[in-house]
Amino acid sequence: MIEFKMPALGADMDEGTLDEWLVKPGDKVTRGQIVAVVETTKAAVEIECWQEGTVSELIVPVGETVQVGTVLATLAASGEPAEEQPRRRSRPARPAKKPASAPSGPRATRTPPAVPQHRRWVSPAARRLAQSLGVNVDTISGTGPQGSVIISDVEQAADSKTTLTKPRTKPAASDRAAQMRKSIAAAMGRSKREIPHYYLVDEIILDAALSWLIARNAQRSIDERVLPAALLLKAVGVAAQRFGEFNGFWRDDGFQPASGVHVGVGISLRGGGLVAPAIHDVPEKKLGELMDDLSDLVARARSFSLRSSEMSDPTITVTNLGDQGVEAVFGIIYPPQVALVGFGRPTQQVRAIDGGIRIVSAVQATLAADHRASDGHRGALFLSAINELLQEPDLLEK
Amino acid sequence: MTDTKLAHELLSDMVRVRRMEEKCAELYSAAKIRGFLHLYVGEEAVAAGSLRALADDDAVVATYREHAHALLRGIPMTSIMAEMFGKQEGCSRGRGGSMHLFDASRRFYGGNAIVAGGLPLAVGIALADAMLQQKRVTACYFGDGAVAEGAFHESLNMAVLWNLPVLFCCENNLYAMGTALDRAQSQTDLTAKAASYRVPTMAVDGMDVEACHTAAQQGVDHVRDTGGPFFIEFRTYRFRAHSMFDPELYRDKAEVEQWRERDPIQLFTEQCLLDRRLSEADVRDIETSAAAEIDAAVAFAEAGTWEDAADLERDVLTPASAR
Amino acid sequence: MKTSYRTAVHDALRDAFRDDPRVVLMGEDVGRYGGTYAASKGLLAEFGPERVRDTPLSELGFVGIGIGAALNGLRPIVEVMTVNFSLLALDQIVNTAAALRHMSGGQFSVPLVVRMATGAGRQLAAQHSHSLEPWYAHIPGIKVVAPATVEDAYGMLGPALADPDPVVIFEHVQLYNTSADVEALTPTDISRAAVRRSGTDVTLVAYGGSLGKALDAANELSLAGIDCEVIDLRVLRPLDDDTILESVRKTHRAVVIDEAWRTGSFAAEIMARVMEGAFYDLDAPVARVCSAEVPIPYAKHLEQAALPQTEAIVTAVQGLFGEQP
Amino acid sequence: MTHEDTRSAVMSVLTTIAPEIEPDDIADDALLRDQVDLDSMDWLNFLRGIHKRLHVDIPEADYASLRTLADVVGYVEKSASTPD
Repeated sequence: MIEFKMPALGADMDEGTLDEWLVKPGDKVTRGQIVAVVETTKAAVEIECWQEGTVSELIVPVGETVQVGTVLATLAASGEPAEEQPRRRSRPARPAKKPASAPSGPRATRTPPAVPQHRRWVSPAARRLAQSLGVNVDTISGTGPQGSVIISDVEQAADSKTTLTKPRTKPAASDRAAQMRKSIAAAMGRSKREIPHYYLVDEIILDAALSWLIARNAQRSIDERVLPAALLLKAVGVAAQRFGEFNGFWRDDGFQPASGVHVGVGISLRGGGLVAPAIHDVPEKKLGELMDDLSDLVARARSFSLRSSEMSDPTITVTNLGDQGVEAVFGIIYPPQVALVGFGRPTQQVRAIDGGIRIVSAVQATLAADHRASDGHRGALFLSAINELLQEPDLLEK
Repeated sequence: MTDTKLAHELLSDMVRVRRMEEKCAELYSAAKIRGFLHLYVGEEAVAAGSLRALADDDAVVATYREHAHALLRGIPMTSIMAEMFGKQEGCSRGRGGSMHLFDASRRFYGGNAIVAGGLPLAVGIALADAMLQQKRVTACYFGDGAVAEGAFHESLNMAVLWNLPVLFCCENNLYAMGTALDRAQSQTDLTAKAASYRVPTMAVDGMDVEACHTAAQQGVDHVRDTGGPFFIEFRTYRFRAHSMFDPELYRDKAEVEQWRERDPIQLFTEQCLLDRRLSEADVRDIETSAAAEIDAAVAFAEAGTWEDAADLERDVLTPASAR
Repeated sequence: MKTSYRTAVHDALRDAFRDDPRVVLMGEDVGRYGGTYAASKGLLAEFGPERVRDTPLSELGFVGIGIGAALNGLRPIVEVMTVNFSLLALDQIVNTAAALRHMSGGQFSVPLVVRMATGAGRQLAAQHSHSLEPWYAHIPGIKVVAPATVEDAYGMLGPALADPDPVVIFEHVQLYNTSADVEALTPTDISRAAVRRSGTDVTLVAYGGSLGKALDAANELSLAGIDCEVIDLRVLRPLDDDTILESVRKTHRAVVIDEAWRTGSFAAEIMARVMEGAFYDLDAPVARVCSAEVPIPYAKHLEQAALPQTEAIVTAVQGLFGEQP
Repeated sequence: MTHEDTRSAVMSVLTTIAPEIEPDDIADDALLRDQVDLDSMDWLNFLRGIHKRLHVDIPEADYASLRTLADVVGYVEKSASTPD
């Protein structure tokens, strides 16, 4: 039996509220399939399941807030028999997000024991009241006729909820901002308490990169144009692949290198707050692909619809505050990661180059790194590698 | 009234009815008139002769074969035709149709499509007249079929019991829809049935308009004089089917033809021409003016308007404003 | 002063006669006999045989005569002995009285009042005991009222007579002997339902002979901590939805009590309207207590078993509550 | 398409990118970046939106000339009047 747990989508996530189940008992789940939506303080996040099997039981009902690590559902691995129970047929199956691979005829007569024979009995008035009070009727016990949930049950639940738990409805915008503030505070506080940061700065001359980009973009329609941000991202990703001690996690008093390079991108949200979801496998992606991913990610982050893997997977983070006009940014590492690369605003500088004086476009690249996992020397080499990559931008194209 | 003038009016009444009914049959085939349509062709002498005997403030209760009665009580042919078209200019605002022509101002209490349904109503109207000391007559028309209904017996009984001013006009056309009188009644002499309630009765040739008129006049006089009821059986015949959708399986064509030889219009026309009460020109004039009246009625009905369906639920109960 | 329902009906008739010379009473044994339920006792002597008319046993005939008389200036009150007998007059009520105004395009109205006894409880068996008033409530063009109290037994007749349209009044046989302390009998209305007892937990909807049972059940339930609101429908047509829905929106529960049979019943109509108008306010399914689906039997214990009883109402109400009231 | 139509289409794209702004608060001749919080990604998405909605492809070289709302609207109108 496989246990599907509430994932930790970031160091600042202690709990999540199950917003929606996208599978039901009896559904086959493939690796990477999105099976649920979880409301976090940052966003409603689509949760993928990384194991294959057949859903046996949905343990946590919609609306319930549970700690990270709580078993949300159980799955029977392929070959493992699910417990026998006549499958109820009266309710039409919820349409699957993806076309079901199962045959369209009568489904296997297998279902987990915990599923009730009928939809939860909730009186119409109780259901309406619950909705307005933000109470999840599935989690409260009914005292009405035949165990139905009635108005007084909802009122009682609402009373205890206001003293014990947070509202379970989707937080309103201001609510969300406050929640996010709190979680950023927790994560960054922990980072500064636990992580011995060191900082390095290097100036990267962008003339080659920018002129290459201008030439590249000039031949393309607006939908194919690439921003310098994507180029910087790619350079960091490729460099991080070479300097593994900056790509991974500090856990249990030791460094765990990550297998892929998933670069977290700091995205500031309109109305305040910040998320840093991952773009997966950056070194393997073509520049155009990366740009598309970046564009998509920003849009989804700002509309609060990220996927769990994007939230939990970053192995290193890039923050780009250049647009805001600052020259350099000294970031705080997002635990349990061990490094953060920052870029400021490209500026025109007078520099002596090859014995002559030239006006160049330059950007301040910074590295904040965890001294437990790496030393300044390696950090300097890492930053230099980024610099060098940006001098030969055509190598970053593919 | 001179003989000539009366003859002219009697013939004119019958012709107007006959031509209107024929036009209705045509318009029914053209789908301008729908629902059930019961025509009076052949029976014109009864309505023409009897209604003439009534005073203006007397009341009439009729059946679903009541176009003639409505017309001859003075409801304009235009509003009768508009009613059959279902237009709101109709005498029942298009809510009634062919079987439910009404006119409160003429004390015309309608076409009642429940066989014998009008009899208790007529007795009640007469009761009110009697109690309110109105010396008015209520003429109640019904067919031979109604005689089989309990309402007939209950009504006659109470009208006599309470001595109420009702003129019962039985239009015996020998068929209750398709059931011949002798297949429905143990006693086919309907005056005998009525007489058992001790109501004075009379039977008259319903194909003879003058006889119908005379009989009705006698009946009305009796009712008005005594304040009690009177019963007349008009022995008549309908030439056309019961309603438009009736293949007439129940009677011989020969029987119909035999009765047609006693067509009341033809009989009366011949009689009047013979005794010179009317000239050929008079007869032509009557036809011409009936045709013109019908043309105008059809045009009026065609030009009529449909009531807004949003007003569907009006006239179910009396609106507060009308109380 | 204690006044009986019977007296209230009688006084209402007497006062109507005194107030309006157009009023006549017609029916079987309304005169010399004094009315089957003695409601018209003494009226013949006071107002004479013209206005208090004993009729032959001709329900169809005299109801139709009542309609004709109403059309032509009188204000007739027609008494039909029981609702079972009124089936003989159903044609005149449905096909003429109710339809005349409409099919004449609004030219005629029928200011007729038909009174009849309804309901069971007196061991009158299957041809004198039924509650067919819902049949009448089905018909557009008439008003249907069911006075359940002494006040209404008196008070509804005046407005019914004043109404330009046909009004059918149903007097439950078990009510004639009931009485109440009433200071003065005055006209009431024939348009609204009445809240006879206010409460917060459940709405009991009843009319006519069932009102008392509903109130008894409410009293009993109050001992168990369930606070019932009791609505007396009073008018079955046109139905006063607002009073019912307003109450259900407050209590979130409803039980309908109707002595008519359950299938195709008036109770079903009330339930449907509650669903339509207050579904999201309901905290439990709407329940009903109706008569068993048998022609009413003669034997007392069987008759009682067939009818809605207070205990059944109590049980139905309790069924709407789970572990806690 | 009238000037007003163009302006409102451009504004509609802008409010999609930056839903927090009040269209009435945007002055035509003030620097757009002073009035709206737009980073380079937002700016690109803004221009992509214009491309999609109004079929005007603005080359990167022209970005610098688009500083105010009036600039953008004017640019769109000019491009629309000259066939591709």
